[in-house]
Amino acid sequence: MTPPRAALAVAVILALTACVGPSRTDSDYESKASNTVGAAISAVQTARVAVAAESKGNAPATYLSVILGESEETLSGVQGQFDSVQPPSAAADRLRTKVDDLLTQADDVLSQLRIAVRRGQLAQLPKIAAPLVKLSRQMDQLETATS
Amino acid sequence: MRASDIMGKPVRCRDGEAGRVIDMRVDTDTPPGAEVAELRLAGLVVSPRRWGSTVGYDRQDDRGPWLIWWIVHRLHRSDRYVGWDLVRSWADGMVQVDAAVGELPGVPALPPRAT
Amino acid sequence: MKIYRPVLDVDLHLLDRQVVDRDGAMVCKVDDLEFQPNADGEPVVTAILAGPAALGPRVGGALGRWMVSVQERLRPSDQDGPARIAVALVTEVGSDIRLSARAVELRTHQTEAWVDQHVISKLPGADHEG
Amino acid sequence: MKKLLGVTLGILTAIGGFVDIGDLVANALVGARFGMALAWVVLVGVIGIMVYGEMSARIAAVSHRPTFDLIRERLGPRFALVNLLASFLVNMLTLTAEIGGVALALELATSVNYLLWVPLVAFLVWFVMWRVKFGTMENIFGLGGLTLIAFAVALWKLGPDWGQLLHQVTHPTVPQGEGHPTYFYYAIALFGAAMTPYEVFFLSSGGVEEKWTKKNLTLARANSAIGFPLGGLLSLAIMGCAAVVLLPAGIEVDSLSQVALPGVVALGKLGLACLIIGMFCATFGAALETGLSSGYTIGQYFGWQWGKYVKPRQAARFHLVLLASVLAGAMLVLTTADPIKVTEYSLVFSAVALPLTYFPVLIIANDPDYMGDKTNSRFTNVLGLVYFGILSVVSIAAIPLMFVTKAGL
Repeated sequence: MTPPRAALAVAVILALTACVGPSRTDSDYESKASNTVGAAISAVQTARVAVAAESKGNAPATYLSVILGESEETLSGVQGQFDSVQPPSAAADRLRTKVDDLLTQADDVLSQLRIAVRRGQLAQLPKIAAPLVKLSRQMDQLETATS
Repeated sequence: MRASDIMGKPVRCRDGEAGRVIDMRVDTDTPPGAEVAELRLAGLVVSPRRWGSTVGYDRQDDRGPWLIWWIVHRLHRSDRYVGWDLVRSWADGMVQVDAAVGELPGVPALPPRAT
Repeated sequence: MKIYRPVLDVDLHLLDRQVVDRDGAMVCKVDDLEFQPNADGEPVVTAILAGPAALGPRVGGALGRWMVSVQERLRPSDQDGPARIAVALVTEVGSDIRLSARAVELRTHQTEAWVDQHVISKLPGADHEG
Repeated sequence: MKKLLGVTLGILTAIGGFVDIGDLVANALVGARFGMALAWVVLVGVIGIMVYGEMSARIAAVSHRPTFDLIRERLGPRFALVNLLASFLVNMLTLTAEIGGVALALELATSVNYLLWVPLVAFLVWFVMWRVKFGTMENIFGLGGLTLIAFAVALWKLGPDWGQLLHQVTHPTVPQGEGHPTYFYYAIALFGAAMTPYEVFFLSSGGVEEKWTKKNLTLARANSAIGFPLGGLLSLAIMGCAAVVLLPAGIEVDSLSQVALPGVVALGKLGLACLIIGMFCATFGAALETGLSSGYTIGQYFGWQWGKYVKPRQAARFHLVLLASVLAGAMLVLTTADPIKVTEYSLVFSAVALPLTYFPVLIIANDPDYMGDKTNSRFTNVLGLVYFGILSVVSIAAIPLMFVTKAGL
């Protein structure tokens, strides 16, 4: 019964190799963009829901700092992965700038949130998080456009 | 001699291979004169197939799950029993039997466990 | 010796069964069996063989050979081949195989004793009932 | 009265013990991606673990022989060794995931990075296996895991459209944007979470540890017959919470903090406290069970003295394996491999290894040599055989699906 062992090896490889590989065609690049934006949306929304819960006095600071820190990591992680992909055409270049622009803005907001929480300035959070509403809407549009 | 010297070894009859040894049957009675029982080698269970023998369904009466029992039985329906008295040698990883494949009887069913 | 059956099939009823000592402590598995001719020259089970040196050949392949060679390397120089448990010590052949001896008296206990002596006994609370 | 207490205690521990890092992650992840469209898998899985859990418990109670002991008798030393290697690796992967889970739970409570908790967690896991009595161990963490009921409370407090949720359960559809391969890949992960092999190793060895006899059979049956379904409901509650809060928000679960998020939204600080305690106990309990299982499987293959019912010095090799496994698990977590990813893989490989564990159980449960008059009823055999079919299909499909879906991407 070698399968389980072979499979285990495979899994390790899968786990180590990043899921975003090279891309040859525009459509391929687009689907990668769409995946990236999808992951980014998840991170942004996580932050929004967490902050909303806090503003109802529902979430302790320790928990917030963990979940916001993780969202930030996720976001910068997927952005880094996406940027490492070689855009195949001029159209792809434009898409790349669009995605990067959105992700950078969102990443910036998440960082501010994380900093504020760890400084204990919980009252500020809703104000800092405000731009996320617009950003996540734009991301949604971009995702639907690319998928 | 170890069990592993016989188990799994090919069985060569006068007219060719009868399969491999999938089990060794021992008598457990106390021989006249002796005061303790001895596990005396009585014969070999020989099969062209190995799969399913350790499951034990091939020599047992009807036992569930019926489907598995049925499959194992079909796999092992051509199993043969070789009385130890017929074994000429078990040298160099091969059991030589003093009989033709056709003469070998089927495997006697295992008597159930007494409690 | 309680056996409950007029005949046994070695692979079904003996090989790979758990061997248990007179107090119910686990001793080893029946890794192999030793046959020797009796007065009438018929092969009779004379001992249970245990340990890598007995299991290795049955596992076969590179792994099996490795097991045997490891045992060869680690065994005390005065011992050869696998550990033997004389069939005379067997009191019952059931869903496990019971001995009249105690586990610690048998050669099969060597590795256990070594690990206990060099690792486990050094840790605090090793005598504490789990 | 005392007996009644025993039953309740057993059931409660069964509920708490049912959920581990695998169930936490898989159910939340699936709920956030597919809503309740995979709830049926939990049902199938729970029935499966009930059927085979009952068999292995009965085998342990009647023949006093745990599962792996018999795997070698029925598969022979060679195949059983391959089985041992596979089972041990999968179990190691699960142990790693559980240790990571405990550390993550502590991070949620303290916001101290989980990696810093790993050494302490590893030590505690080892210490409990080394020192704490089997029964005590079972009860403490089983009962602690019960606080996960907060998920059920949270779902109720969120006041979802129950009719619509139920409709998703009864009329499962693959949501758009998700392919069928992904759907079935996660179905397999969920199934693996419900039927993880270590549960059987642990259940049967535990029966021997606690010196079960035929008398305990009714008790054992009651525990699994009531405890496992309730544990399944708990899993569904986790899935439901994710389906109600995370799915609409477009959140994909990739951390334990997100698993807890719906609880926080619905129940606030108190809810979070319960969830963290629950997650801690559930994963810690499972870390113990997988840790012990690694010792059980190896010890039972080679016929060593194993178990916590004797002094560690009398089961030296067994305790050496426990020590080594926990160390190895901790090391693996410290490689900073994402515990959530490790969990997902551990689930898929559990699914692959399922038949290796469950086939021998089915055979032995029918063998009068071991079971006397307590062999499987025809009903159990039909169920057992049907499930063996399912297990085999799942096992074969798991790896190809992992490739096709790039592990659920």
